[in-house]
Amino acid sequence: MGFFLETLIGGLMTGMLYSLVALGFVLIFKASGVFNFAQGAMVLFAALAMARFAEWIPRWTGLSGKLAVNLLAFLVAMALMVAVAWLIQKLVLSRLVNQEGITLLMATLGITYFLDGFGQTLFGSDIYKIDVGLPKDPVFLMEQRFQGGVMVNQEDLAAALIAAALVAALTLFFRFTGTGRALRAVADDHQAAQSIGIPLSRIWVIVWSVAGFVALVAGIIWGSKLGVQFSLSLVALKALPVVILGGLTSVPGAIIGGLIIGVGEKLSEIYLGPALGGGIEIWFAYVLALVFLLLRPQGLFGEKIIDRV
Amino acid sequence: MSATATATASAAGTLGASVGASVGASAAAPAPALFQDAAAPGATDPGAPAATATPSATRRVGEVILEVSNITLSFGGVKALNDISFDVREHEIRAIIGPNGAGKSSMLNCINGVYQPQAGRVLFRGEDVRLLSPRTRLRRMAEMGVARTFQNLALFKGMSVLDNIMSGRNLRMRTGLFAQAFRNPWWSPAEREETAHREHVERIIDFLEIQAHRKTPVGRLPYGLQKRVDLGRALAMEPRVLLLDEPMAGMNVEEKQDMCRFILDVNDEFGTTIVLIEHDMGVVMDISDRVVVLDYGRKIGDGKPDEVRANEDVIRAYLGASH
Amino acid sequence: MSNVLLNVNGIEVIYNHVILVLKGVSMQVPEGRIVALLGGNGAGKTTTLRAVSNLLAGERGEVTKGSIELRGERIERLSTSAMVDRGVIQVMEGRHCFAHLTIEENLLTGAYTRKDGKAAVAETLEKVYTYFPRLKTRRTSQAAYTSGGEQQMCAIGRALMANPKMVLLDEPSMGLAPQIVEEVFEIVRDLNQKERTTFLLAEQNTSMALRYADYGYILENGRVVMDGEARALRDNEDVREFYLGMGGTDRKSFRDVKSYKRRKRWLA
Amino acid sequence: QAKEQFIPLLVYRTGPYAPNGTPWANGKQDYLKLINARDGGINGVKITFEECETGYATDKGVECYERLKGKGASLFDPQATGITFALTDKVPNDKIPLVTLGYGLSASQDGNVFKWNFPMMGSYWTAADMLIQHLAKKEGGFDKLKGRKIALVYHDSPFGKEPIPLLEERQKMHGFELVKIPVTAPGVEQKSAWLQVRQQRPDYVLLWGWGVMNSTALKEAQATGYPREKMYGVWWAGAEPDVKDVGEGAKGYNALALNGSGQQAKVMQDILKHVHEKGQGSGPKDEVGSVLYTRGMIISMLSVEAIRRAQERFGKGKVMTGEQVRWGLENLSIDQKRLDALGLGNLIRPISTSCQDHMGSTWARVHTWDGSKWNFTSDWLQADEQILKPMVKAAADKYASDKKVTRRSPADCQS
Amino acid sequence: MLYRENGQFKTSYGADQQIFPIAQDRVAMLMLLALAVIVVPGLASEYLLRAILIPFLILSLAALGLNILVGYCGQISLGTGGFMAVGAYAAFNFLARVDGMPVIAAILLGGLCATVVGVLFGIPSLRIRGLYLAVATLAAQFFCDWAFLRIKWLTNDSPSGSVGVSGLSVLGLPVETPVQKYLFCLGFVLVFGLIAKNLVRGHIGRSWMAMRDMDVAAAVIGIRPMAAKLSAFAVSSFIVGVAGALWAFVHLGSWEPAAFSIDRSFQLLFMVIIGGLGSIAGAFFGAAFLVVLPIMLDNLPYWFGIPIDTALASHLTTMIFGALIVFFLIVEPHGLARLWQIAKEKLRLWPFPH
Ligand SMILES: Nc1ncnc2c1ncn2[C@@H]1O[C@H](COP(=O)(O)OP(=O)(O)OP(=O)(O)O)[C@@H](O)[C@H]1O
Ligand SMILES: Nc1ncnc2c1ncn2[C@@H]1O[C@H](COP(=O)(O)OP(=O)(O)OP(=O)(O)O)[C@@H](O)[C@H]1O
Ligand SMILES: [Mg+2]
Ligand SMILES: [Mg+2]
Repeated sequence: MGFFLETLIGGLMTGMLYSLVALGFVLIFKASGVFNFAQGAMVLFAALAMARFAEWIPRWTGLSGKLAVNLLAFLVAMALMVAVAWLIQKLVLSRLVNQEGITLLMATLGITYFLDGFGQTLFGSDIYKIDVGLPKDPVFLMEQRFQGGVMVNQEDLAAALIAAALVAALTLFFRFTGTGRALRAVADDHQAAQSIGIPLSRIWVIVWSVAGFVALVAGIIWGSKLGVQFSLSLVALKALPVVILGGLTSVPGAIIGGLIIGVGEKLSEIYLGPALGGGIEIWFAYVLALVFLLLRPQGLFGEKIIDRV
Repeated sequence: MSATATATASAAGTLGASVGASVGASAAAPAPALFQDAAAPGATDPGAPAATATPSATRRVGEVILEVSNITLSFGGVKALNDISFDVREHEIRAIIGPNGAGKSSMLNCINGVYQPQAGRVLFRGEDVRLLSPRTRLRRMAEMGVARTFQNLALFKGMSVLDNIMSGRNLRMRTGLFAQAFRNPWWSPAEREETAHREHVERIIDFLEIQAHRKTPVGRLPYGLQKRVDLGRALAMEPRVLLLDEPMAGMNVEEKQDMCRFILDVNDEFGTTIVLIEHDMGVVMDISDRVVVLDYGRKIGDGKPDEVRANEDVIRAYLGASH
Repeated sequence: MSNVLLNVNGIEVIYNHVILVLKGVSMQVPEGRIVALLGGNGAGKTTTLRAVSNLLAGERGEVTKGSIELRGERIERLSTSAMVDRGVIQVMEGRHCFAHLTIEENLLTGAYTRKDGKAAVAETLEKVYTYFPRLKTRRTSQAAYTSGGEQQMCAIGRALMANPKMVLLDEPSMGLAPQIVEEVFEIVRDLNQKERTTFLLAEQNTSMALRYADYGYILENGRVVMDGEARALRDNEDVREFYLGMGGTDRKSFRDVKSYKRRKRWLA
Repeated sequence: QAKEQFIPLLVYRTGPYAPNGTPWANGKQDYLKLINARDGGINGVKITFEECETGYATDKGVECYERLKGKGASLFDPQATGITFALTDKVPNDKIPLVTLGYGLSASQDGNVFKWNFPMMGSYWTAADMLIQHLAKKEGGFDKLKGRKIALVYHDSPFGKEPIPLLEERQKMHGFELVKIPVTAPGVEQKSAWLQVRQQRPDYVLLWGWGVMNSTALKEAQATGYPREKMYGVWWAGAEPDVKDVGEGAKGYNALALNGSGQQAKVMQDILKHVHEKGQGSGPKDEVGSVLYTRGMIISMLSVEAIRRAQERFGKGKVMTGEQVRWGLENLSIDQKRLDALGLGNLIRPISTSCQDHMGSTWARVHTWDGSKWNFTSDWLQADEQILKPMVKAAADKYASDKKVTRRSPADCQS
Repeated sequence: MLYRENGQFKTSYGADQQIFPIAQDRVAMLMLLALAVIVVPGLASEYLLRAILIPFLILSLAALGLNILVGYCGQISLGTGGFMAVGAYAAFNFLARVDGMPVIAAILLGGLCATVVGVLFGIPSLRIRGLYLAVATLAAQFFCDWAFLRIKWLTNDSPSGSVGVSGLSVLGLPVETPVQKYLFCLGFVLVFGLIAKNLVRGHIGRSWMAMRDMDVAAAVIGIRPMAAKLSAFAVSSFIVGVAGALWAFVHLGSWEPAAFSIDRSFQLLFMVIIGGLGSIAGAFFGAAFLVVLPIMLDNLPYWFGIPIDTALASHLTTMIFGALIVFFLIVEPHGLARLWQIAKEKLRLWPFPH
């Protein structure tokens, strides 16, 4: 029982981290109808920037306090992400207005390549460290109830809390600003949105910057867990089943989806994996998503797919 | 300008074999040979008078072919159709009119099985559409000879005009995957089948006077021509009942005249029954035999055009003062 | 003629680098007037409007020759939203409502560029609802699930929400019931007279268009083949025959035109 | 025209395995530069080389192979297990030997069947064998292993799965329990693997990882509170990039060391002097002498020695072909004296290869991370011939029958 | 004025229904064929054959298969790598377990197994659509990856999951040298290219495209969604499976599941999109772009004798590659095939601009 709880909690916390990456997908899809495969690359790019600036800033400025350095690095990295957002809008999206979803998806794959190469050219392809002081060791709870207690990883816990806060903030932002409506309009029909004067370029810079911010936070959290190096961009793959399970257009969906996938894959790996030979979590997550989709083709909270004649 | 346009234009005239013979086994509808009139060489010239002048007096209205009784359809809280009944007789042109959102398109959707009404019966040639299994319903209706056009153009955007209309023949094309895969110009049932249906389609293309656009992707055509292609695709199915959803929206008078001509010809020559939704009262009053008037889910009038035009309810709800 | 608001000067438009659609179209829209753009299918009406509102890029089209001026300012290079800022708004052909938004949300997005506060927007919303009562009853349905005509009303209403100075209306009457068509044109006249809104109107319903417009251009095959005061056009014999469906003095029955077709004079 | 011996360098400096691939590649290159700079080549034959980036991907590796083969390559180090598998079939036709130091097909030790493969100094089987021996020693004898639980946390790929047959063999002999826990490549998500470790509570964890998987495993071990002292990595999981960013968290972690490390060895000093100080170094200075760098350096050293050996037979100062280098690789005999002369001291133990044995040496040590550097914590270990030999032979025979290869005749061995 | 079709009047529908109705196209095609069959084997270097042409051919074949599904039927799939793996491992099993199994039969049977798996994973497409389906097909990818790593039986009990074949021969002729391998692949590509073209220009192809463009309308005109979608999955995965078997047998010789990883799926999707969705030629353009371009970019520094750091070169390659993808999408969102078509249209009008 104690172990089951541990698995459950582990799953929930991993799921929260997936949600964080998934959130980036959802934001951009909601606002422009673009399925942004570059989200993973953005996570890597942001994390690389953060890690390297945290390393370079003391060298350049002689600053030493960890908090100050990290804060400064964060700000510089964020500025960089805004610049990236602006460039993407300027060079790519604005030239692909009103194109089909698959073309846009493909363009984001091109961006992925570019960012991967660019990030590593700028910042190097070694392993780098992000140390924002997240605690690494586990704590044990309820030791009197269960033998050995229930282990909770502090780092994951902190990360999950940050993720939750971020998600809550973004949900509120979408719910209570007029921009939210405009964003959804853009996603529905670029041209019509243009025709009534919604400035696509501004909207896209904003949204991609916010997605860049989310990527940065995800990059810091994942980076401090995994170390910052190329593989970080692969965590985006883990977010894909989350996005479709929750629904491509739903911020809360990204959270619930993340939790379901996180818990589902951990439980399946632990309790089913050994019987099947192990390593099943990767496809199990997708099969889980698939099953949910068969029941609701638009994901749990996604907007209904409209077909009408 | 380019020379693409006319490369195949002469094809139709040179080939005369009847499609009915080669695919006759599967064709339940009237022989399509009538199209050959329309395909007479002169008709390909847009300037020349069309050679299809069958006097309308020969039209005879037959038995009830489609009967709608007590249909009720609602979406969540919205009652799109409420206890609607009417019938359609064979060979007649039946118009459905009514204000926007009255449920006209929904009515068509119920007839050919896109929507499943909550209550009532749609009897088509003795078969209750509502009782067909949802998975095969659309196919079954197509097989029984119901074809339609769509209000919001539902053409296959990535395909050429020819392919769009050819796809209307899909129902009748039988060669299997292997025959298709190994199709060749020398010996192949797939090639023969394709050619036979192509002839039929070419006649439709000539009839609708869209020869010049045969190979153009439909997405590039102006709206009005797309509507014609939509009609062409439906005609290719050799339907017994043709459901037309605002076929003349977005056309000017001249084009409406053309469209009327097509509809009347089809109706005259194949005896195809036509159910027509249209907002242009001129058209409706001129060409339809009987008119149903819907108003927000209710039926408020049914009868000959003149009767409907005189109906107080209809004037208030739909026509307005000036008509 | 009063002062020219919009001046289109011999523009040529090419789609996809190869398809030449407009072959030197020129026209003027005077401030505060209603100008109708008539012509058959594929004549290039929509293309002309797109060129003005700069919506061509999304269709992979571009203006390759000529110029377009709004109050003397060259506007070919402006973005669509800049045009909206200048008060020019287009109602796109084929509705283009935001499918997932409700009718009311659709209308409210129309007011995105408004800076004059919530109250003023609410007021315009009420105005649109009085113009189109049907929209009010369907305000909470998702646009995709409303009928064709309702969507058309929604598209028009959405443009009106921006309080435009000039409206490019592309086939407003399409798919609307006769009563509503009349109402739409009444609205046009209303706005034109009360708020001095200028209209450029691409329309197939020629009789309606010429009844309400001050001036008309007839486009065929990417060229302006005729223009003139609405009244003069209405009396032109060819226009009467091909655009108004009149044989002699009466309207011809659609049943009778069936077997008879004549060449247009200007194509000869 | 000057004589030049071309050595192709398949490397990966990008992608998920770049942090580990880069020092390795630098070591390979620096040694070649050293030979040119210090000795003027091999008996006067200058070495030229060209890198080709594989990104650890098999198809890119194959393309690189084809490309560099055309430039006169006479031996290849694919630097990846997958690429080795793909090339193993190709090299007999092209007559180019493959040097797979410490990786590749375990069975390819049998030079009778694998004429062109040289898994020098060790394979995954020898590694697994040594680790079990070491654990037995810690426990105080093989009999103490009985009833113990050993978990293998492995990279879910041929690389990670190679040791399983040997471990199963040992399991049968000693009666310990073997728990296999796969980690999906590249290994960024290991939470459930380590939850399983926590559930099973094994006495030891063998870590068969590569690249990012290693550091992630260590972090997860820390996060689940598994003692790092009880973790033993293969020699591909025991270098600086694996522990560097874990820092203190990896303290106590052990791994096999195929080779020594550090900048003290004379050869490293030479590299610093003749290569780095002239600004020719391939990577940063402080990387010289790190674990993977040294391993790369050794691969180049063995290649050079094989060419040197081949020249002894086929003509000094000549450029050697692939076949000739193959002979050189097969007839290496590097004793301690030679090692000292080469400046390697006790970075490795002597190697001597033969027609039957393409491995040449099966020695390794265990080293332990103290939070800032690796320290040796065992004596030299040697894989147990008794166990290995029959397994290698059986596997080679199966390969031979699958591929319809016949064992080499004694006469062929002489050539 | 050379590229014109005026004067070429068709007197039968058969003539108009040819694959290349325009005479100049036919001639060009024949020349291309002659080049591929006669000139290339004679002149191409081993490197060109082994490292570029053979992968190009095989990947074109796979892209062709995928294009049927994505380009013609509109079902985006990211499971291609998995289906290739099924083809490869199934063919391997047939070859290894059945004595005297001819190589071609094994490859085709491999394709057949891929068909079965493809149809199985295609079933959700009846309900799930668009991007949701795209992501969901990753299940196929990861499941296949996993199965071939984990289920020993599938890899003929090879402990590592890595298997190989050698000594291929067809009807007594060896397929060993690069030229033989090239011709072997070319044969497959030509046959399947023809089959694919035949399918897409017939009623089956039209039913796929109809599903893609407007599925409700397709159903209304009597196309059965299930038959259309599943047949697209079947044909597509058959071809993809055959390509997988070729990739394994001919190009790699021995392989592990990683040879068919998710990267392969993405690569193939790139090919069909960059090449042109819904175009047979597009598959070839796309494959050429994705096979040749990275290699060229890789080699550029050497050709120009610029000593450049391997890592930097590789990063630059990725960057340029990414930028080029975006660039081509901006120039022509419908892919290289469309670009080619526009070029032809311009040529047709030449010397007049329009
Ligand atoms: N995106 C496009 N790509 C290529 N050609 C186009 C495109 N849009 C329009 N065209 C072509 O341009 C011509 C003019 O089209 P346009 O839509 O401007 O006509 P229209 O006068 O508005 O016609 P309608 O009354 O049918 O709406 C047509 O022949 C059409 O085929
Ligand atoms: N799938 C659906 N879901 C929800 N509501 C629907 C759906 N289809 C139709 N409706 C509603 O049903 C009512 C009738 O719609 P319908 O499309 O039949 O109108 P119509 O008579 O065709 O109008 P128009 O002349 O404007 O096309 C409308 O109010 C519409 O919003
Ligand atoms: Mg309707
Ligand atoms: Mg138009």
